[in-house]
Amino acid sequence: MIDVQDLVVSYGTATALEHITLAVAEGEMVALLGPNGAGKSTLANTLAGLLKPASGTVRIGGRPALIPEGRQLFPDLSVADNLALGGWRSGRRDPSTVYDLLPRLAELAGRKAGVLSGGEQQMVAFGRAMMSEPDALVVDELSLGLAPTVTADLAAHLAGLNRSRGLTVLLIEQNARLAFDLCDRAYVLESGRLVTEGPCSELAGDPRVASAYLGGAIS
Amino acid sequence: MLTVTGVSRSFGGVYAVRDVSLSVADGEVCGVIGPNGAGKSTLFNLITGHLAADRGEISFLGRRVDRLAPHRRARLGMSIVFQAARVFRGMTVRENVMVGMHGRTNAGFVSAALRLPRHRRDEREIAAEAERALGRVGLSEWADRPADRLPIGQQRALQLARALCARPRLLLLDEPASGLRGEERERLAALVEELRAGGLTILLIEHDVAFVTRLADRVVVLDLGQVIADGPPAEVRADPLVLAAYLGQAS
Amino acid sequence: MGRVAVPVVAVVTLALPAVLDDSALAVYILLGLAAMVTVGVSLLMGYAGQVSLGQGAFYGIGAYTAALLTLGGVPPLAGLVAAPVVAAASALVVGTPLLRLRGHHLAFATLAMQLILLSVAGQLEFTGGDIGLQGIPQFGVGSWEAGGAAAYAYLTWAGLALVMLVTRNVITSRPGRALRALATSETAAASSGIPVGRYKLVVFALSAAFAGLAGGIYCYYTGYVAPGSFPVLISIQYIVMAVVGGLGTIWGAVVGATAITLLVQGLDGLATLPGMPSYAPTVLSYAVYALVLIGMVLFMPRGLVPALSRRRKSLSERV
Amino acid sequence: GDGGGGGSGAQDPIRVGLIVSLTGNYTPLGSEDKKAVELAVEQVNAQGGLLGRRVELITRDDKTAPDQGIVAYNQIKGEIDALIGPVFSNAALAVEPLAQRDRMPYLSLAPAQEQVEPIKSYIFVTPALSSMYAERYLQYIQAEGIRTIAVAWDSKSAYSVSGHESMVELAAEYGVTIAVDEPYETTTSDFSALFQHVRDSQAEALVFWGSGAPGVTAAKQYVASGLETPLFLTGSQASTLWLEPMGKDAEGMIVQSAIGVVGEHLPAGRQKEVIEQMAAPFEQKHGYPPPQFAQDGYSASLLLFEAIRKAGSTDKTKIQQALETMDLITPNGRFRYSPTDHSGLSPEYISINTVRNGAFVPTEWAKEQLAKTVAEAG
Amino acid sequence: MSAFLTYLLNGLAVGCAIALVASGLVVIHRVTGVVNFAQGTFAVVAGLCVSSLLGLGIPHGVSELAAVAVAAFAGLLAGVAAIGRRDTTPLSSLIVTLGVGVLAYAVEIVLWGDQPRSAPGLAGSVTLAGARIQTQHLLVIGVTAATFVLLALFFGRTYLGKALTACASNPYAARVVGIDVRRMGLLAFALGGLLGGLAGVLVTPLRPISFDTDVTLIVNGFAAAVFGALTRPVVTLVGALLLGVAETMAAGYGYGSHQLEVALGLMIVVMIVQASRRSTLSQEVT
Ligand SMILES: Nc1ncnc2c1ncn2[C@@H]1O[C@H](COP(=O)(O)OP(=O)(O)OP(=O)(O)O)[C@@H](O)[C@H]1O
Ligand SMILES: Nc1ncnc2c1ncn2[C@@H]1O[C@H](COP(=O)(O)OP(=O)(O)OP(=O)(O)O)[C@@H](O)[C@H]1O
Ligand SMILES: [Mg+2]
Ligand SMILES: [Mg+2]
Repeated sequence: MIDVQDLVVSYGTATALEHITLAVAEGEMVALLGPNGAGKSTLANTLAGLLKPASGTVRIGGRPALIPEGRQLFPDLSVADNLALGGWRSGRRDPSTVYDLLPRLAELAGRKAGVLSGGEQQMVAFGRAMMSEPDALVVDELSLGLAPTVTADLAAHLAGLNRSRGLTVLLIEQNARLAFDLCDRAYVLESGRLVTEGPCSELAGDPRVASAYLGGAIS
Repeated sequence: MLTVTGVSRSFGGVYAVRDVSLSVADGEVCGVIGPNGAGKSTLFNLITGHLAADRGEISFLGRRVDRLAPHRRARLGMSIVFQAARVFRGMTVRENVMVGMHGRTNAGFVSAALRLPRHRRDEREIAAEAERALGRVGLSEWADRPADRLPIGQQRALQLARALCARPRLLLLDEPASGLRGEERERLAALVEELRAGGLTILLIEHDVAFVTRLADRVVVLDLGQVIADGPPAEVRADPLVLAAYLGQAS
Repeated sequence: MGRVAVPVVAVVTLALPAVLDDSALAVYILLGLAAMVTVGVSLLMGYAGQVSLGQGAFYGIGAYTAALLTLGGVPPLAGLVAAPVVAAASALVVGTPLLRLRGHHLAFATLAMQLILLSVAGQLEFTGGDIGLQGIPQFGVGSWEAGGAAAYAYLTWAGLALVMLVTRNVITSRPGRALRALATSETAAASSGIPVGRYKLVVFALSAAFAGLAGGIYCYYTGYVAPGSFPVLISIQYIVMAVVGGLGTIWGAVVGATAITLLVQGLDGLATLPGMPSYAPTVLSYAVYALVLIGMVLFMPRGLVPALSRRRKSLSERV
Repeated sequence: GDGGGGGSGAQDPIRVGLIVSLTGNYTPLGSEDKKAVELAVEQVNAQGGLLGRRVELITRDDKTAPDQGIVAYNQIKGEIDALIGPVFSNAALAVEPLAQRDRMPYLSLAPAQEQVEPIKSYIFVTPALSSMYAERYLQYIQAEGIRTIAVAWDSKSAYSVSGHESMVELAAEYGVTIAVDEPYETTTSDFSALFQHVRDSQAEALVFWGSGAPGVTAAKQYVASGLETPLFLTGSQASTLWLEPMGKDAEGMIVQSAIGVVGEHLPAGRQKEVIEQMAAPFEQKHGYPPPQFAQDGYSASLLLFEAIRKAGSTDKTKIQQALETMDLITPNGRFRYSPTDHSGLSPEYISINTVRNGAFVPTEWAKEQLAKTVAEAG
Repeated sequence: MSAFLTYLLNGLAVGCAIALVASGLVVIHRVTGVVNFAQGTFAVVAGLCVSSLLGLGIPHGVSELAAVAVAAFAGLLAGVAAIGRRDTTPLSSLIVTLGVGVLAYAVEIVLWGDQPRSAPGLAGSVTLAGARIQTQHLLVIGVTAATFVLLALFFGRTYLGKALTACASNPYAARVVGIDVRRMGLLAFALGGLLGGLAGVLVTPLRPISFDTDVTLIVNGFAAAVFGALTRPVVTLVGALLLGVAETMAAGYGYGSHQLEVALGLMIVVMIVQASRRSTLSQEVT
């Protein structure tokens, strides 16, 4: 479903991704880990067609959707309109299923997206991506700014879609534990290069990975 | 140090913050948690003056501040790290951090234009302070990069460095750990502990409950703009109201 | 600009008035004056993020101030000093309400301010109405009087050097950083203790002072001041110069002013050569000017100076 | 030059500077002036030039801006023997002190009163001043038996401000009362208030001072307003610039003009000849009769050529002296410059016309007056 | 009283003409974030076209439609220049539109000469409750009202209108959801050209149009559009009407030579009052 071959992406003279090769099969949920500045968002943007590769190929089967880093809503439009525009590609206009999933958004439907709280905006960004009924979803931070219960709900929803519709997911997530719980496999990106990949269960056991992404503050 | 009494703020008839009272003691780290849209960030904006309160009183260091402009409150010793990264575009990381010192220096247009000795003294002081702040958050290597091209994590660190550069008495952190990974999160936690040890008073919003529990002396829980719990972390975590409104079964 | 460039530019600047003839000197002076105003525009817009479509008004205020004082018997030197001071003071007065506006609102309000001032100047008795003020004495200090154009050229470029120095000193310091900060986020700037409103006002006044100084020199050089000398289009021209040269660089303002002035004068000379068809002025002055302008902006969107210095950098990297 | 270059000097062309607006707001005026001056130069060269030397024109664009006028002047002042100056009053006024300082014979194409008040020895004006247009209208108004008028004037145009001033000043002399005295602005796009005020007043005629767009806008809206008080327009409207956009709406309106515009209605004689001498070739070349501005440019050229002829050299002082004793019939009428009169024309050379079939036709009164004027001039 | 009504009605008509010019500015800015200084040019092009076409004997209606179509095409061309290239910032685009306006001068002078032109419109005037108003003015009011109703419905209610708005609101996000931002921008420029053309066609019978009339048109239009924050059609209309009525009232009650000051001054004051009611924070939301 997502097939990346020998991908190089650069900003001007600075190379952000160097010779990345990775693949996500249809119906698979894969996590992408890496420290700040590793190039994860760059990869996500390239997959969504928003950045042009300097070399290499990106192939995506079916309809992709991106939940971009930093929410990136239409601040001057209402929540309802934001959601409706999510359906630009799919032709879906009615956001009621999103409201079922995130009832808070139904309350906020008429509010301008720009004045929402951080977490509320993240919900809209998630809902907007859902509106395009994607076959492949690239999530650049799922839990950012969300209350724990909401995060749990959304994760469950993704898992559900994956099971019921075979939704393919590439998940970038600050909370590595959540990512490991949700995904089967993971890639680890550092300074623009892929350094490790493997099933989550194995990676969680890898002491280096565990200390970098699982340890610390979360007691 | 900070006393908030009966503060309210509504947007178009909907209360974001409603009759909130709380006080923070000198040297305390106070966590603020609550569901999305509970009014946490709004409360911070009311305290720092970026939003005007409809009602209520705010005192800082024993002084009424609720009529003061934001920059005046900043000069009194309040520093905020916003939820959304607000870095100054077109400036390097170092320059961004140097701006943080603004309130503590005085050389103005005239002394800058004429390069008076006072300007030079200030510049030296600012540079040194910025360097120290950069080091504290681990951004020294990034110092000369354009700030707007930083990855999210570094942008958050940058904001923190800018806030520290002002040597605040009260630091307000709005989700400082969001977007940070394990190791970086750990570094942040260590820094907050270090600051607390140095006697700094901190207000901390965070959705990572474990993070708050570890760092905060006390936790205030907001829901629908109102305080629904206030107490030591362990106590608050077990509060059934809090469980229902915020933590759910998950925790 | 590198360490070599500055002395070279300085020497060339000093040498030019001596070798240029009167007709070239006229261009050289107006270019310097335009650059002076544009540095202010660049400071205001490129650094502090505030748009003024009314900078010509302060140019005019400077010119009228110097003219009125000198005609009233005040020594020209005092008139020249008063020009930027009065321009800055007016900026403080107008800016106090206007700077509450942002972005396009501010742009419009400054434009309207200029239109209103021009209209008022055109109707008042003591400003000479639409006809303006004529017969303004030559600039001079004590018994020395600026006779030829060369003297005005030196005066202009000395003024420009001063303006550039002040700008550089400001932007590379504490207040300069504050200005650049508030350009992106007034909220974050205020939370760092920057008095946003006051800083905007001061930089507005400073840029007005630059324009006022240029206006003062202009009035002595031309000996004539009228509302028609400061049309709104002139204010827009300064913005074009600043953008073409490169916003957020001091040299950009000078290079932009130079590029546009030389382009305009060059095309004018060409269009009025004998033997040119009668539509030459329109086609050359309008069409070629427009095409060159569009080309420059599209292919060097960040301006001439950044584009050139980037090219130089990449060249030296290759070497 | 009293210096040595006498030998080659005879071969050198005489250089005439021309600074007019070729771009900017006054393009339509400046470009007509340029065409006319070029025509005059062509004609004089075809007749063997002046003093046996060819005449060469050096043209510059003032871009309808005073400072650009100064740039242009400084660029050419070293090369030229005399200057025909801007049509835009402000540019003309800006160049004037410089020309005076350099002792440059300067024939201005702008009608501003200030150029000749006070008189500067080297500065001469070619178009009729607006005070003359004002006076001429008052003569006509008196002759028509009108006692009360309304006056509208563009407060942003030097031409119409001084025209209005003269009118107010002279009105009593001609037994005329001004009932409505109303300023407007160049950018005004709606004149309904003016017409309302006229309608509510006793005025028997509305004199409208203005040039450019408002002249057309107001006249068109006047027609639509159904106002019955007759509309009197001044010399600025006496051209195709006004006629064409007006179309049929112009029929029957009263418009002033310089005598050259109505040449064909004049009795045969010197004045008519001079007008024809320009009008015919101009129309042949450009396809339309010469507008007012072209007449100004052509008249200025004739005056300058005659002065050079009389001076017998290109010495600037001699040209100036020749100009100050000038008596010459041009398409604009008979110029009699003197040390106390640098405008040279008199109101008698202004015609009052009605528009008929898209052309300016002198009123009976004007025909009579002009015939008298022309006959007196010989 | 009838004098007052006359001033009011005519002021509204003047305001409507301003609003039409402003509407194009709003449409283009709302979608592309570009302030289009070539907006007056579209009106001039249409005005000159309609005068030529009518002059050739082509009937009313056809001539006007053709002129508006030409203006729309001119808008499209301006759009290609202004936003055709990637990485053109809105400020650069603004300068490009200035350039386009100047380039148009050359084209217009070559095609139509530098003399002002006019075109016949609806003749005569109508008396309403004792107040006189030109028939053409009534037409302007009618067309403007219809245009603004349609615009408000288009941007406020239709999906395409929202997608267009989204483009300037956050171009990156628009690309994220799959909107072709460039194409939408060109569409907006064409629509802007069309609206400018409409203004030109309606105004030409009222006042002569020459190549440089665009300056006057754009100053008033810009004032009204800025009043509506360059994004809100209805507020823009209000601003334009305010401007128009202020001008005629000033002229009507003895301030004829201060129309400009009165109208512009009023706009500034209202804007400052509006601004002081907004907080900085909400304007800066990221
Ligand atoms: N617009 C840009 N121009 C230049 N460099 C950029 C730009 N955006 C990102 N970079 C650089 O590319 C590298 C990768 O950044 P990216 O945002 O992809 O990291 P990331 O892995 O998503 O980090 P984070 O976890 O903080 O979100 C960084 O070094 C960053 O500085
Ligand atoms: N300027 C505004 N206009 C209208 N509503 C606003 C504005 N700012 C905030 N709100 C609303 O006020 C409520 C509180 O917002 P606030 O940002 O304080 O929440 P929060 O507790 O910080 O939430 P989160 O955890 O998601 O960041 C939200 O429902 C939000 O939509
Ligand atoms: Mg990222
Ligand atoms: Mg928040």
